Amino acid sequence: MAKVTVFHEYCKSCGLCIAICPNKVLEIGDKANQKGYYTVRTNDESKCTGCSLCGIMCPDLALEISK
Amino acid sequence: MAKVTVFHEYCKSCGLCIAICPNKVLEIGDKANQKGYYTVRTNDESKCTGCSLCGIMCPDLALEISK
Amino acid sequence: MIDKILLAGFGGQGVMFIGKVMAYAGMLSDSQVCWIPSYGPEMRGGTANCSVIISDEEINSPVIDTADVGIVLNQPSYEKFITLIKPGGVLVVNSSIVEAAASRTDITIIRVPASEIANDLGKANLANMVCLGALLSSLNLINNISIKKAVETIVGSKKPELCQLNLAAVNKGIEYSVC
Amino acid sequence: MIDKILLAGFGGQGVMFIGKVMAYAGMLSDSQVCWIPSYGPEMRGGTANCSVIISDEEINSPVIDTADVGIVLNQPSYEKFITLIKPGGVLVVNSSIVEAAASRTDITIIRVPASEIANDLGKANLANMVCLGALLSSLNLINNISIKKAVETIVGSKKPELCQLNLAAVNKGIEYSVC
Amino acid sequence: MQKVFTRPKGLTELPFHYCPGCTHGIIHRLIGEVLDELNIIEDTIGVAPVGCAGFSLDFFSCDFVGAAHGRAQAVATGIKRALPDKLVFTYQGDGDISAIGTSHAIHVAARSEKITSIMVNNAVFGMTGGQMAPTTLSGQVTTTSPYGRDSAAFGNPIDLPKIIATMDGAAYVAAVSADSPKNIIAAKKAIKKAFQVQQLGLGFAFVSVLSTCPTNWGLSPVESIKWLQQNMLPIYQMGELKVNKEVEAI
Amino acid sequence: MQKVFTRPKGLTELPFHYCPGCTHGIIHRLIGEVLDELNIIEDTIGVAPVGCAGFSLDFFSCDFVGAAHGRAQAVATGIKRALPDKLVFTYQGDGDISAIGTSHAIHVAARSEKITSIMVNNAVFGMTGGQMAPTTLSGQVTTTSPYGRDSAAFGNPIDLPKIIATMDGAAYVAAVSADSPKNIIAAKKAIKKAFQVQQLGLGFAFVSVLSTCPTNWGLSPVESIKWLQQNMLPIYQMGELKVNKEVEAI
Amino acid sequence: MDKVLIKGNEAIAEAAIRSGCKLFFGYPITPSTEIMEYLSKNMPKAGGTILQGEDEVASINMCYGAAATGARVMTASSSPGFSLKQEGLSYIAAAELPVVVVNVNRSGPGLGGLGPAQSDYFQCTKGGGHGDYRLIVLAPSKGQEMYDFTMQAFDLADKYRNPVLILADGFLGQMMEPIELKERPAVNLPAKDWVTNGCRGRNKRKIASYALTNEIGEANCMYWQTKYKQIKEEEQRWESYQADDAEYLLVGYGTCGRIAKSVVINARKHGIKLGLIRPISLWPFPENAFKRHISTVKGIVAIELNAGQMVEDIRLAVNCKIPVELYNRQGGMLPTETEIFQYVSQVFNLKLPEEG
Amino acid sequence: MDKVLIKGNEAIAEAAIRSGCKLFFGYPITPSTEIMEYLSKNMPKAGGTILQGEDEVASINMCYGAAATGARVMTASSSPGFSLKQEGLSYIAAAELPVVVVNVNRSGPGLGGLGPAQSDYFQCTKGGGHGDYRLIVLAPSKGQEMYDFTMQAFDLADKYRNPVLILADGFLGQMMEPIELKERPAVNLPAKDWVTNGCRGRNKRKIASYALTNEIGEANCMYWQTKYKQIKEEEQRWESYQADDAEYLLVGYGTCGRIAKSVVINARKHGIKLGLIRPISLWPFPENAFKRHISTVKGIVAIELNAGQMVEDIRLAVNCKIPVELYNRQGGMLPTETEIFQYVSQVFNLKLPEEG
Ligand SMILES: Cc1ncc(C[n+]2csc(CCOP(=O)(O)OP(=O)(O)O)c2C)c(N)n1
Ligand SMILES: Cc1ncc(C[n+]2csc(CCOP(=O)(O)OP(=O)(O)O)c2C)c(N)n1
Ligand code: SF4
Ligand code: SF4
Ligand code: SF4
Ligand code: SF4
Repeated sequence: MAKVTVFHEYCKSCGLCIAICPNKVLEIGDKANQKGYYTVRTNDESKCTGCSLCGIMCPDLALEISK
Repeated sequence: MAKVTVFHEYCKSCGLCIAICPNKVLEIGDKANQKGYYTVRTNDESKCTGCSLCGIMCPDLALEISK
Repeated sequence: MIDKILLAGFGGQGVMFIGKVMAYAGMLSDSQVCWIPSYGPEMRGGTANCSVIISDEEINSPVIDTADVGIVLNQPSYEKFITLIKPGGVLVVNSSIVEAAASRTDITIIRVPASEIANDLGKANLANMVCLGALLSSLNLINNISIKKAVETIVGSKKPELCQLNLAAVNKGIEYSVC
Repeated sequence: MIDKILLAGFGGQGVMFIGKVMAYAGMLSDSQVCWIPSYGPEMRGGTANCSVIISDEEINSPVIDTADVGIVLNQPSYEKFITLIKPGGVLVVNSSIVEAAASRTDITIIRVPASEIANDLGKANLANMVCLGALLSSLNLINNISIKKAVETIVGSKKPELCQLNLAAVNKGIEYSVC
Repeated sequence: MQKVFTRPKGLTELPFHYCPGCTHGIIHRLIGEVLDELNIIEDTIGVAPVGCAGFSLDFFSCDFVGAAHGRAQAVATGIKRALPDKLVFTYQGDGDISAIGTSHAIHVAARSEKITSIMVNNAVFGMTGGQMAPTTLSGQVTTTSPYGRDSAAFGNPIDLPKIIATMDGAAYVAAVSADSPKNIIAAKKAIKKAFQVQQLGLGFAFVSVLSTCPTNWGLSPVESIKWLQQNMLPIYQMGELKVNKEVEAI
Repeated sequence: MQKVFTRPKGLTELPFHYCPGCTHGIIHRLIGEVLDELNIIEDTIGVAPVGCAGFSLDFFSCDFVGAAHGRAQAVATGIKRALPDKLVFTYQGDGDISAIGTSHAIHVAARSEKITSIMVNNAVFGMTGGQMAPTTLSGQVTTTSPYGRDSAAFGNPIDLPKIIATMDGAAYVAAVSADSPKNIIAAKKAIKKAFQVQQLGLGFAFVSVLSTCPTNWGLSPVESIKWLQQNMLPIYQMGELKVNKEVEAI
Repeated sequence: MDKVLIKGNEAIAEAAIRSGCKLFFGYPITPSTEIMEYLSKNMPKAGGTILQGEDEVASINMCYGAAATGARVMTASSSPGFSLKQEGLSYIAAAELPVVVVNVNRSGPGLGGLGPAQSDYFQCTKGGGHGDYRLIVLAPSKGQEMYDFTMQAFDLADKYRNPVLILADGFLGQMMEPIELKERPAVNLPAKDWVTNGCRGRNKRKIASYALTNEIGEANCMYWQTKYKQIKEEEQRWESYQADDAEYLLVGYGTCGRIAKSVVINARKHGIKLGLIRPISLWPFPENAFKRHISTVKGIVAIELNAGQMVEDIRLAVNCKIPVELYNRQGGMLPTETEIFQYVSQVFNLKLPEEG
Repeated sequence: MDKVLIKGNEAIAEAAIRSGCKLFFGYPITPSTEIMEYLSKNMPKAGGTILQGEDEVASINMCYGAAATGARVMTASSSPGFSLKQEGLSYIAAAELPVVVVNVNRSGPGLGGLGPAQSDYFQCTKGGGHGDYRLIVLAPSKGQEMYDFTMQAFDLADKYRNPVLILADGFLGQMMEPIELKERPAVNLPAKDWVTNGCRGRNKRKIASYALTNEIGEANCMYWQTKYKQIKEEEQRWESYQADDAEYLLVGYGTCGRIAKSVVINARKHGIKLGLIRPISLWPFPENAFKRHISTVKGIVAIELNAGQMVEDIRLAVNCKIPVELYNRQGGMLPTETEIFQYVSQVFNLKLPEEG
């Protein structure tokens, strides 16, 4: 069982994590951060395997993965 | 029968022609030109075959060869 | 007579574009105009803003310390620019994404749900034109006729249908203007 | 008291060197000195010349328009520099390779077969030192003692025998000097 | 539960100022991780270019110097010659190093300066708004090649790593890409090796990383990744282009 | 009896100002002959460097422009872009083109400028009195490498033709030498081809010629030739390093 | 004739094309890049050639080469890039080649910022490169002048065989104003009988900038100085506004000039006898503009976007006979009318006008 | 202490070594090359590093890097090469890095000639690069000063965190004079607590020269100006000779300064009250040297090896209250005492002294 944490103020809503996640764990949320970006959120955390692909692709270190 | 002509004012007495001539036709003379260089002269013209090697090596176009 | 206009929002919201439309409208009605973008490294994915001056006399100083009117399309811009509107001035706010706390009472704040309206028109990125419409009646030197000419010269030539859409958005906006 | 000295010849004839020797000689006898080379693109296989000033007062202007004395080691230099010697001055000429037409009567021209003498000494390139010797008695602030010191400091340390040769050449030259 | 992926110490807490989806950020992270893993944060001086990475001075935890446009490698040379025992690296855009910086790139390799250079190749001048770079692909539209880069007039893109690899002084040259997890992991390996080469004083180490510029390419971040894969990867020679003997030993 | 060897029309009557035995003069003659034989004297604009050849403007019979040190190829680019139908060549020392001029050398090749460049490599900065050049051999003594060039500190000599040959835009690259009749005849062939490549608009053409500098090498002219043969010929890759398809057709 | 609404940078580019400029060599740098971007689109259509050099040094030397053939050529940059062109400019001036150069001044030194500045005044007017040479320097203050002065620049360059510089700032470059696209004025210029374009049917020519001897060197310098003297006499340019009866003068060029004009208008409303002299040619500096005011004017305020550079030339122009004060902003900031007005009233203690 | 007979360029090099200069980055150019050649021989022995860059641009930026570590570093060049360093110098000044730079002025513009000249005065004193920055500029007039001023230059650079320029000419560089190899003076300098040498045991540091906003940009500029103001107050340097009772003044620096001294001595012999002010710091220009003479002196002649550059600063320094004439030579030529003397007598029509 794994967990992905989103640091919302770092996220720029680029979607690279969403595109790479093999398990469709992530999606664009409906809340904008200070900078006005609608940041990602997890839809169903239970699906996360902790493979960290999203973190590897995230250009802004907005994701932290734990296992 | 061939002939090598020396343009004395062009010669700088560098000796490259003397070194290359297969027939030892050329030598440093005892007259200095305007610039003060002791220019080359032919010792025994009859030995010149007109091979033009001296002309090819001369950096200052001081030699003209006829055949 | 002179109109000093401030325009601000996100890159991509078409802030520079409405600025250009207004400047053109002014020019086509033989006013003096000048359009001043802000530029710089902040550009990198940041907010975009520009100012437009329309005047019936030669425009000498193009430096705007305070503006007569303005349009803000997003929250950061709202907070940054509300202070720069002259007392008695007008500020059009895209209320779809800006929560405009009534922080000033000495200026008229026009709240327009521009994004919704634009979506209804079928083109989300027309919010800027809607706001432009809402501001029109507060301007001295341009009106919906000159704006029509401007839009036609800038967009029209290339794509007439897009031109219609833009003008439709403007007209929607006009419904919100202070009369 | 001041000695303004012009030295000229071919690159390779050791013109700069005798200039340095004289400057050193002056310095070692606590005079003010300065050594000025000519430099430039003409360098490319052209003539070399320099000037030396030796003075018992501070040397302010180092610019030599006319010199008190000079040494010329080749024909072009002779023609170029004979005009630059003050009336009453002295010019040493390497008569082995310079045909010095007596073009001036208001200066003393010392003709020294320097190349021959140098060859006799077994080192062709000592002609410069021979000429230096010939000039010595015409100088106010240096003499063969200070020259000896100078040669020893410059050459000596490294090769004593070469030093002896140089001084021998100087002494040969002295025989030609005007007394 | 423990963290399996998190921010490396090599980076400060400051959020990047890059555009959304710009892979400059990924490359920053890789360098940050390497500084961290080799435990050289306190012994390293970085040199920033002029370009979008011009403000990277604040993003890394080590000392940093901002160079003039194209001069990062000359500045790095000065630092390294003054502090031979420290580690010095440059972080430069393709424009910075392969346009105005060309002669420094060549001579740093020729002299085998003991520094590490990272080139971020996004095929455009990003900072200035997307003009043509020497690395711009044939036919690619930029603001200074509005009709597509015309190779007849402007030549074909320069493959700098390929050129540098031909030079004696280059101990290690690698061309990698930041487009996919697989390639990003390979990129990290190359960058790490490039720092180790310097630690061992083996010579000049150079890593070029293909990167995106969504803003100036006019594509979404996800489309940009695809564009890089479809258009840049085939053109640029990839992999370790030069690994001299001592380096193989690593 | 008729002349079998004489001064080509491509040269003016002015005697060269070079030092005795300097092979700059031989290379001048070869170019003069080529201008003559291709009958292009009136259609050619030459660009002189800063260096001992800085005054070569007066030696050739064609129009000539004097560039700043290292900029000859940029100047030539400007001329060629303005007059695409004329022939433009640069004559540059190794210092001029491979030190301060490096980035122009690389980018002229990258853009495949339709010009011809001749590099005269004498392994030193001649004009300024014999300082180290990027081409100076390892261990070679110069006024700025008084203890011999230390490769550890200054790197190995740059072989510019080798680098240029790796680039697409270079249509023809040859490395020749002015040390012997045989090599001089080969040099002439290469130079001639380099001009023909331009006549046919096939791309950038580059010829490097090994040359002597008796004055700064501190050797007699004859010794200098030997030194070049013994020390430079073995180090620098010689021959036609790049002959692209269209060029082979010539 | 109808107008187009374009950026000042674009106005320069369009004017170049219409002036018959056939080649442009440049390297992008904010805030001048639009010039190159505009030309990349439109120069080819006009049968011209545009080439992005590997850097500014390459670009300026490409201009040197193109100008040597007699073609009209231009380059453009901003402060740091302009610094890199200094050696090339010195060579171009020495070889007497007509090249038009644009410097869209941003704030320095170093990387600095992108905001408008006038901090390159000395560099542009006194020679940022080595040796005694001069660029003719024109300073536009609005979009239309960016266009007009560019056209004049090409003619001046050809007339005097001298590089001509358009010195603008980021603000003028980025701002859009309506521009009337005038046709190129008819002027007759000396024949270019010096160009190196192949010696078919004539003697060979050379273009160079060296002096083999100091004597030749001095002769060259003296020749250049006579040329510069002539330019000084013939090409001083400025705008005077309300200066005739002025007791106080504002002096500012470019953006400062137009802001200052607003101040003058406002001051006059308050009955203050303020006037404006706006230098247009920064070199030659318009000394003649000041002559007639020396006896009548009580004080001058120079308005500059730098630490105070032109102020020296003003003092020399008025022979130090009038106090010359400085009001300046730096680092990309612009002064407002109000600021300037307040400074003027305070420094010459005029009674502050009542509001409105 | 005994002396050595070396060239002025070698004196600079030796002084650098003895000042603890640990790095030199340069590129050969006549007439400054002996500096690099001397250091190539002797720097390594002294435990220093010398590196020949690929060009002047590389060299000056290598200096930027080395200075950022806190090491003492120098570069040297001559006019065309100095022009190429302008961008780098602007960055160095903006980053406030202590670097010592030597410009052995040769005649320009363009390739020009190798003769002595002062034609880079404006470039060196008013900023040849972009932006408002200043170099501290010292002008030696003899071999010993080449040595002494170089030592002072390193201390000034460290004291003010500012680049310092030694401005000489080809004549001073090539001439040999006896030099006393003094030891480095003991001065206490501010700690270099700003250097980027690895952040072991402290917070990370950065050295840069950009301003993210115009407001920051202006703040930076104002800070630099206060520093320059302080330098202006504290570092004006000059030599006065026979100036106190002088009716006429010669003003010249470097080679001109020493020639002018001869003229003064000669003039005094003829009873003419001529004096000399020899500026040593060209920036800051020694305005203070002139203050006390303004009321007493009738006329000034500036002696320059250019078309007349410093003459502007003299006029400003005397507030245009004294006529300032110019006697100049150009292109590598030097004036003789006689020339100058004649010019002075003629321009101020003093009765010409009888021969002898
Ligand atoms: C001397 C100089 N010339 C030009 C510029 C303008 N400039 C800044 S960054 C840049 C190129 C940026 O492109 P790149 O190096 O590829 O980096 P990127 O922004 O794409 O990451 C240019 C041309 C400058 N700052 N200085
Ligand atoms: C900008 C600049 N830097 C340096 C110089 C000095 N300089 C003149 S020629 C030259 C190098 C000459 O060497 P090379 O190019 O090999 O030609 P060579 O004289 O050996 O034929 C140098 C460094 C200069 N004139 N301009
Ligand atoms: S760790 Fe893997 S599974 Fe979890 S969210 Fe990221 S990509 Fe998806
Ligand atoms: S990759 Fe990072 S920045 Fe992009 S959307 Fe995902 S979390 Fe946000
Ligand atoms: S402009 Fe391009 S390179 Fe620069 S930050 Fe934005 S996306 Fe990245
Ligand atoms: S210095 Fe060397 S290269 Fe120059 S002319 Fe003399 S021998 Fe030839």
